[in-house]
Amino acid sequence: MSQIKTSVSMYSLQDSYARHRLDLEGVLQFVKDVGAQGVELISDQMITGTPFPSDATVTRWRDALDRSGLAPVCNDIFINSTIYKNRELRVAEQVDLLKRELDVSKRLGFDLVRLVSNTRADVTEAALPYAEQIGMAMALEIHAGMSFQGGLTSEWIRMMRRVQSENLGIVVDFGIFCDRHPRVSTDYFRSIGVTPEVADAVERIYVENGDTMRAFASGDGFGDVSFPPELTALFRSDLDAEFAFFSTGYESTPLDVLDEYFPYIRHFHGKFYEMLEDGTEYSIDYPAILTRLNALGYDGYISSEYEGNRFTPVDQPIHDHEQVRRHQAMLAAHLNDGK
Amino acid sequence: MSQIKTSVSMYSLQDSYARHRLDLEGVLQFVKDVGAQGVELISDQMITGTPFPSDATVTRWRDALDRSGLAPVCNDIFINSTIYKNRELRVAEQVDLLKRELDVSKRLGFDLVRLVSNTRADVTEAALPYAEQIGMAMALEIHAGMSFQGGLTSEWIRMMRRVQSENLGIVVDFGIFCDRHPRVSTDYFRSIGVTPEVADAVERIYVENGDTMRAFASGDGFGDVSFPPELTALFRSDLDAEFAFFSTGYESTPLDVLDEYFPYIRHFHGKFYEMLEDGTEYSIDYPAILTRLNALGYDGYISSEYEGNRFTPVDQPIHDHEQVRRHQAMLAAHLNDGK
Amino acid sequence: MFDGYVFTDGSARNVVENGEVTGFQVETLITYYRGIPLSMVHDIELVVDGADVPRDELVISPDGEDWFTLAEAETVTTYRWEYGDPLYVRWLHAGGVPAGEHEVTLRLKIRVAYIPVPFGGERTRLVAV
Amino acid sequence: MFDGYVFTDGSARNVVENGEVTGFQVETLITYYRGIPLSMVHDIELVVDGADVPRDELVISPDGEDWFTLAEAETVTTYRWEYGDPLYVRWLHAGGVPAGEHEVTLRLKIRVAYIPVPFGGERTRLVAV
Ligand SMILES: [Mn+2]
Ligand SMILES: [Mn+2]
Repeated sequence: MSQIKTSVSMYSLQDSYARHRLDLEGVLQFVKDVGAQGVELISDQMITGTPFPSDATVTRWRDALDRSGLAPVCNDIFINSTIYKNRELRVAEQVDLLKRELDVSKRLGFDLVRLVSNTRADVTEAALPYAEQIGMAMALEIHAGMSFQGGLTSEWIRMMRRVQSENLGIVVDFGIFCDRHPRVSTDYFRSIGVTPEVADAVERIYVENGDTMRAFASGDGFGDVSFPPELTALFRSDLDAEFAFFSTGYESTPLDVLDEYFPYIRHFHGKFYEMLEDGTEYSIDYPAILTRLNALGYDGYISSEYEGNRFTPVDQPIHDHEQVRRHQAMLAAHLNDGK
Repeated sequence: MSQIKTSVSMYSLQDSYARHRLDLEGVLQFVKDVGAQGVELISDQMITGTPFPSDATVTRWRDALDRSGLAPVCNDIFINSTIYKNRELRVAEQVDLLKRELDVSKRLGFDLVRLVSNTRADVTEAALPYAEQIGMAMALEIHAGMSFQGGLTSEWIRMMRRVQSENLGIVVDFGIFCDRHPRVSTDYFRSIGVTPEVADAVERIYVENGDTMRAFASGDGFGDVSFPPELTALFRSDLDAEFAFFSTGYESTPLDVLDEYFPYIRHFHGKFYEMLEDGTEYSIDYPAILTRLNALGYDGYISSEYEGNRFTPVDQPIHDHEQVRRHQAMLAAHLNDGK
Repeated sequence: MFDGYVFTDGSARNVVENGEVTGFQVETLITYYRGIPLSMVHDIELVVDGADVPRDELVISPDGEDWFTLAEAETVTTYRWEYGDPLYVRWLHAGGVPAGEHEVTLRLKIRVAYIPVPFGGERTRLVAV
Repeated sequence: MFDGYVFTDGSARNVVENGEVTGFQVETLITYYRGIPLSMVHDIELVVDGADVPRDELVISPDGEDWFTLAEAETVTTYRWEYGDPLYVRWLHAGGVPAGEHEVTLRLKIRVAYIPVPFGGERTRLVAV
């Protein structure tokens, strides 16, 4: 019988790592201790010298991974298309960078990479023969604000459907299932001076429309945004517009997309912003999602991906450990919902 | 008993290659046909995609090399320290580029590289452990205009003497033994408009001083040049100064340097500008050099390195084949001089 | 959202080289969640006691050894600013800043993959030198 | 000394794309004896019938497929101009040059390893378009 497994994205522990509360080994030990079976890495974040880490660095990672007993589920990679100020990299250059990322991911023990949203379809397709040759799968992240309706995402998905390769797929980030706008984001923006009426209006528009992405934005993560006049009338500063735009980075997508895309789904980001004391997530209905996934027979991983860290007011402690612990406990409690 | 061997630098056939009179295989066949035992390559010149040629490109080269039966004597490499317009590469960056050049040279079948003049001592020393590890020797070219007295060359030689590695040495270019200023250079510059009195004066100063490098220049290949007033009085254009400076790219160095540096010499560039019909080189006394090398017991290679091609007037045919043929015949005729 | 990583507490100091004060320096962590090539540092501004430091008097270093002007850094793809490591931002200014308390603002902008608009953070601290 | 490699005979032509004349193009071999990254093309000047083509209307390509302005080319280290292969130099100019004979000058400067002074060559041809 199918069984969903849990992992933790090391992204969740970014603040602990940056501020030296945990080193690489400590992060892995923590992930193990909270009960996960697997781990997700961002090689650019915690593997020094990526994409050309020294052999010693790779050995250190693999030894720590072996000791933890965690399965290497996915490595999250980026193509630095903006590496030069004076121009964007051309397709051939991006393909070379992607191949390097596949190489380092392989060296680090992974066979799946998460391509960041807006990765180009043509770049991915050009690197596919190499990925197939070395045995790597590439899965585009379906991220709120840039999900299925986004121009680059939908182009990528058309490519994926046309090519039909075992080495292509998607990683769905649960941020596309935000029934409520994350209040930690609103609170953070209030703390740095967003006009209170703007904060209230954005929260209200989110409720009225399901989300603000559909109300304001293009679905590409940037570009043209059109705010309704009743909102712009309240703007008092650039920060107000920034907050309104930022709210389009969450979506309330019907769970039916899971059925539609199930054959292509390689992995999930269990995005969370705020785990409450009662063991629920403020914005995302995990039991509903898990029930649907069990109905579909999903037997892969869901990674805890904590994004509340960035909404903690400056100089306040970030409770990443407690938040991840609660999130893994919630996943464990509902892992067999609907079975 | 020691036996000097001959090779041809593919540099000599650059015009035939650029204008498609010979392809890669044709160049190797030509080198074989003129009687050389070895070949010297400039990978940047005839190996497409250097320093990352495709496996197919490497295989094509190695197959052609095998078929020719020629020994791969030396690969001439460059560090693109000026790759960016806005800055010169730092030491660590140059070291990385040098390692890449060592890697590609190894793939192409060489165990000796020629470092272009002005390659930094610190860059070379930092790459030395890697060269030792993969079994590559690095030899700095001692080139006229930048030879022993040059600041960067003498710094490199001090490093070489201090470090004492089997993987470090020098390649001496016979352009440092120019008893006469190459008249093909003078004729070329006359053809493009150098003031005839300047041409005559430079030739005369070369004779009077042994060479003009010692009379005018710093020995670094560029930088401060000070022309005597009797010369500058004749200048009518920038071209006159350019020609006078260009004449400092030949040196008349006593052959005694061969004795002094013999333990460090890995290879020679048999530079030539003009092979005469009588089988001698216009500027360089090959029999005297070969006699000295046999006295020293040299048993390595001398590569024919034809530089007259660049002094052929625009749109006139370049007789690289005939010149190389004559040069190899001269080497063969005098190979055992003094034995 | 990454302002908390800008301008590391206690990092401001005058730089002494061979007995001479040659500049003033601060450190910062990256306003992002991963390491990037130095060329993706889009811009840096330093304000000391209300006065903008001229851009061409700023140099940055990911290791405290090799330093680059912001113009040079545009092509520095080979040095990495690692996540969790400081970037050193130095104002080349003979004599540094006078002893005493100063209000110093550091602003940082970086470019990220596929997003055409650079983003970053800023922070002002009162520092005693 | 490398002038003979500048401006390949017979290479000058108007560029037709989708039935429209979109520019004027010439080809050249490298004024050097080895291949270099495109970023080491230091400068290119094109003069048509005595008038300098504005620098920002010139694009270059080592393969005839991917084109770069001279400003962009400053960071193009990943495309190589191979020794013996043409560089395509295109003037983006709707309509190209009128039919007939034109005097065209191409000037090229490249940077080489360890030599701070760029060098190159130039050549003028009368071309019939
Ligand atoms: Mn995610
Ligand atoms: Mn030579």
